[in-house]
Amino acid sequence: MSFDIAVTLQRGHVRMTYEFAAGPGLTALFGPSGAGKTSLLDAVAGLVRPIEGRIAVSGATLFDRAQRINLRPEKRRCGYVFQDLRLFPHRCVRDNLLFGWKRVSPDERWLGIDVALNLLGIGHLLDRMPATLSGGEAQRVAIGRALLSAPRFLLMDEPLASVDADRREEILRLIERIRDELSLPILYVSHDRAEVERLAQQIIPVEPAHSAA
Amino acid sequence: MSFDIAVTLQRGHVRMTYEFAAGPGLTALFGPSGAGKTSLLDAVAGLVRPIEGRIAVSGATLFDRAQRINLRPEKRRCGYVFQDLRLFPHRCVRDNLLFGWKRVSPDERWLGIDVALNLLGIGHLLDRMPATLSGGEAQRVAIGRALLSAPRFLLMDEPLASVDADRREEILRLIERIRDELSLPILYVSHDRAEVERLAQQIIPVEPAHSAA
Amino acid sequence: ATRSEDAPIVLAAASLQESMNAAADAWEAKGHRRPRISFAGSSALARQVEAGAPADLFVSADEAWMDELESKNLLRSGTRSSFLRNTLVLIAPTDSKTILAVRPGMPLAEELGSGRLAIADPGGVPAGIYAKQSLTNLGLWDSVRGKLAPAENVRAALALVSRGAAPLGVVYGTDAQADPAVKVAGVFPQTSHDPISYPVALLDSSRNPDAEHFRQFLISSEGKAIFRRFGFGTQ
Amino acid sequence: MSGLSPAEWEVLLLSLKVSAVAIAAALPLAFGLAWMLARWRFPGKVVLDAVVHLPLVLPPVVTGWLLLLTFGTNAPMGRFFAETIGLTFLFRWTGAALAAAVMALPLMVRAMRLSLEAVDRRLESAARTLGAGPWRTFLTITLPLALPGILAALVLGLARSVGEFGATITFASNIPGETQTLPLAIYSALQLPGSELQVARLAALSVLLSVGALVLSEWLARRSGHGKGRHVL
Amino acid sequence: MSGLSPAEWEVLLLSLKVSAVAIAAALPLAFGLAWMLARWRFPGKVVLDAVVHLPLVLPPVVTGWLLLLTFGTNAPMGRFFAETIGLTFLFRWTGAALAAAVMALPLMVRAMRLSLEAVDRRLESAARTLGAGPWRTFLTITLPLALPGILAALVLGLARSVGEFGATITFASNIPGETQTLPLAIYSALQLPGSELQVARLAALSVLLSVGALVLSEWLARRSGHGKGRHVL
Ligand SMILES: Nc1ncnc2c1ncn2[C@@H]1O[C@H](COP(=O)(O)OP(=O)(O)OP(=O)(O)O)[C@@H](O)[C@H]1O
Ligand SMILES: Nc1ncnc2c1ncn2[C@@H]1O[C@H](COP(=O)(O)OP(=O)(O)OP(=O)(O)O)[C@@H](O)[C@H]1O
Ligand SMILES: [Mg+2]
Ligand SMILES: [Mg+2]
Repeated sequence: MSFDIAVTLQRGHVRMTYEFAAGPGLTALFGPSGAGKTSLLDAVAGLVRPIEGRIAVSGATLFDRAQRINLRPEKRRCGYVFQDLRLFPHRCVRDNLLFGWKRVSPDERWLGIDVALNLLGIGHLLDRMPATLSGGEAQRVAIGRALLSAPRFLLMDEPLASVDADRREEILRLIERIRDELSLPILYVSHDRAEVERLAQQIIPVEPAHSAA
Repeated sequence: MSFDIAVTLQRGHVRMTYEFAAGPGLTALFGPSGAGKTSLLDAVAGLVRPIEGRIAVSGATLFDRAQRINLRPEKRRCGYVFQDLRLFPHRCVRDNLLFGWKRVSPDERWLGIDVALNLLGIGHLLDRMPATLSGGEAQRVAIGRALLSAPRFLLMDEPLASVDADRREEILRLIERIRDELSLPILYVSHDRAEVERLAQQIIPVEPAHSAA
Repeated sequence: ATRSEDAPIVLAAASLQESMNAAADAWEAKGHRRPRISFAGSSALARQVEAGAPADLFVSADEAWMDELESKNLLRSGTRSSFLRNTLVLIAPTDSKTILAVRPGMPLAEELGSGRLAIADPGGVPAGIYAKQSLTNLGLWDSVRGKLAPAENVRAALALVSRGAAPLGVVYGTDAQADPAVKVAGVFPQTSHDPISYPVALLDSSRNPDAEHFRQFLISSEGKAIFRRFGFGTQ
Repeated sequence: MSGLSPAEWEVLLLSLKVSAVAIAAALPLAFGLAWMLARWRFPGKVVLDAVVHLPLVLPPVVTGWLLLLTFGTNAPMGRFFAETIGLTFLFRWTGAALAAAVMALPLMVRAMRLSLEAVDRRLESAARTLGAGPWRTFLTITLPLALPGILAALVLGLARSVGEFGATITFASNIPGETQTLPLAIYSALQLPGSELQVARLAALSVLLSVGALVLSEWLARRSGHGKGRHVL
Repeated sequence: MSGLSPAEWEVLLLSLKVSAVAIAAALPLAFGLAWMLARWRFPGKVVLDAVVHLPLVLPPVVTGWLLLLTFGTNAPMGRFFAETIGLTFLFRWTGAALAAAVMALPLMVRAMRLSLEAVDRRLESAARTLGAGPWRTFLTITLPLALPGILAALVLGLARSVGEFGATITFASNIPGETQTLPLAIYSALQLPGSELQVARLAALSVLLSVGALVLSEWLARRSGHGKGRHVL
């Protein structure tokens, strides 16, 4: 199983439960706004601590409350494209892209910098500061940063929301190649039905959360 | 003419020129990422000062360098849904929604609060702080805030980027009603071809910017 | 009671705090308004007078600042007089065994050992200037100049000795008398330094009739007797 | 520690009055300066910055002396205030307040400047498009977002003014009931041998006063608590 | 103003040394305290906060006395330092540096705390997912983002330590060449009538020293300039 998840999360007064086991390939999370998709990705990345349950990716347990396992985020090796991007504002685009890249050994890397710059069309932005980027430019840098950190699985939260059609097509093809050639497990959130249907091996519906008593 | 625009903008080393006159209804700006769509909306809202040219909306001149006219943003009465949302982080959702609403006289308002809450599905969020909202929730609050300020024209920068399909349909219908029943001029940015084709009376292509010498 | 706003304002050197308060109490006991007294360093008080502060009487710890004010015509002529005298003593903590006859060649540096001699700052504070003068005249200055602990004022020097931070110190006789934690280990000869005198004068800007009366009380034999209780000499 | 003597009460209340007036007067001035330093660009900005820091750099006694030269009865500024609004400083509690305000100013300016520089200007422009003029935007967006710095300025300024000694005794003198604030009373007590208990009591009062201000500011900060929420990790 | 006399040079260099050592020593401690106050929750946090503010609230002379009682030759802390690392403070320049550091501490803690509290924690979590451990994240994300506060702390701390007088003269005494920093030299000069010129020269030196620090910090701030960019309005 690429993702083996059975957890309960608490956010504010809302409690959310997820339970699914996904096979290889790309797994799409599909559900209305506020259902808890981002919360789940945060939990898989190790940024939110579930109150209950177990998370395993490609057979490795990342979290298991019963066994008191809770891998630190930096040990999970996920490539997380945040819904709110989170580019480092004090570092230029180049430094943002290389932040994760510098922290893995060369033989683990599976994406070349030049290939990434080319496919994402951000080669001309390297010296710019994030605050000066347009919405789509920033989003592509965020994708590049996550991919270049040579992750073992991907968490993508609406990564193409403000990317234009031509570029979107190229990036979709890149994601398909990552999925097929590297067989990296991918957890993918999108509101675009067509996108999801094209990419996903499995679609996991996320039900709206209910207020805990 | 609802939008009568002929301006040149400078951003960093990039210079962008726009020239079009749009009839009534919704005008979509369509172009690749980084072409300058957001920059144009900023200029129409009065947040970026063009280095040259003229901007008029519904016959009223907002900016004219030759005539030294440059209306302050607060006098332009635009309803701007920002690409980066810009909710006020220190105020709850209710205060965000009412920020503009409180500043117009009651007879100018054209959208009831209850209607807005209902259509946008944000009635249950009123007491929450923006930092606790999900991506789509925040986006809907940003739309509500702009609409409730009773603007005379709308600037919408990918307002539906992270809104789910059902809600999107409802909001699209609301925009159509605003466009048709109130005949408010709307300048609309989206990367979704289908959305644009459904909404727009006119599509203005925005060409990628070129570096100024 | 009378409104204290109308009471004269007396500027007095900080080292006079106990004695001047006692004098003011005595004055009040005689049915007068108690003057309001500001205790601070003589230099600060004199500068306040120069800036036009609405004070009535100035009692300085040295003649230099009084001279300065007189040269600027800020004193009421004929009201200046030096009415108090003090002595300079060597002190040690009460439990110390040191007793020294203060004379040329006395083994001051040896007594200090690795400790320091607490004095008021010889760079400007009157008690420190007198101490330097004495030690120089006694030929001891060079042997102790590297072993000094100059303090902000004479009372701070006193405290350094009474808390054991310094084994010896040079202060006024009145200071030594005030602190039971120190004892007088030696007295500097009057001839080794300029006379230590405290001048008083009415300020030219004074409009308060009580001020002149209080000044006369201070220099009267009744007033001087109060100061003698605190160890001052009078003249 | 037993109850306070009347003399101690007098000193405490005077200190409170002096500090409160000093900070109330310094706050708008400090904010104005912080605003200029954070938001404006003008020639001589470094000079202004340096002047604001002066009371911090100079020994307090020198600051007191400079105040004496500036606000003395015969000095131009002193005469100006006396003649226009009948306000004199020398030997008056107003002088102690002026000294405390001047000494607290640099701390207050820095804290507020730090917060003002961190305010996201994009939020201000959003408020403008929603019909708020510059002034309204300032009141509803900038000011509340800079609140942490303003509260820090209040606490620092109050603490500094409660502890102010050197400039006060030099400028306003040490007159009981008029300019003898807590630090000056402590100084007077320190002049007397064997006054440790008295000094300790007065010092404890200073500390209590400032802890009060501290707790108040933490409470205000929490109450307005920007609801950062959604903290991850 | 003509060149400096050898005595003035000595005072200036000593002041520089004392301030530099004081701030270098205080910086990590102040940062640690700022971190605890900004990031941790623990019982007695208000107490720690109050203790940090103490040197600001108490008159400097009292702080000097407390230092004397704590770090004096016979005091436990004083003996501890003397016996373990051979470091003594009383009447030594190290004592002047200790006094300056203690007096500067509250200002430094506040400035750094203000900036630390403003750091967006979501950026730290992003760094974690990219493989940076807590320490690396701190160095590459938190620290640079808190830089404005750290620079402000440096400037405030340096200015405050250059101006420190009361605690220093009480604790370390006024020994030329050993503990006589600029403010102490100024104090000595101020005691004598007609010393205005000498005072002015020394005060000007203090100001120059601090302006230097100020300009340096502004330059550092600009160089690291977070590239806020895209300012609208
Ligand atoms: N600190 C909080 N306090 C209260 N509720 C919270 C908090 N944080 C998140 N929530 C709620 O948790 C729910 C799940 O949020 P999440 O961001 O996971 O949604 P999502 O599925 O990603 O939505 P979207 O598609 O809009 O991004 C939402 O209803 C959100 O309002
Ligand atoms: N401060 C700046 N310095 C340099 N270039 C800038 C700056 N601000 C904006 N730009 C550039 O201006 C161009 C136009 O940006 P704009 O945000 O208007 O694009 P956009 O059409 O909205 O793109 P998107 O669809 O990605 O949001 C982009 O190439 C952007 O990189
Ligand atoms: Mg989400
Ligand atoms: Mg854009």
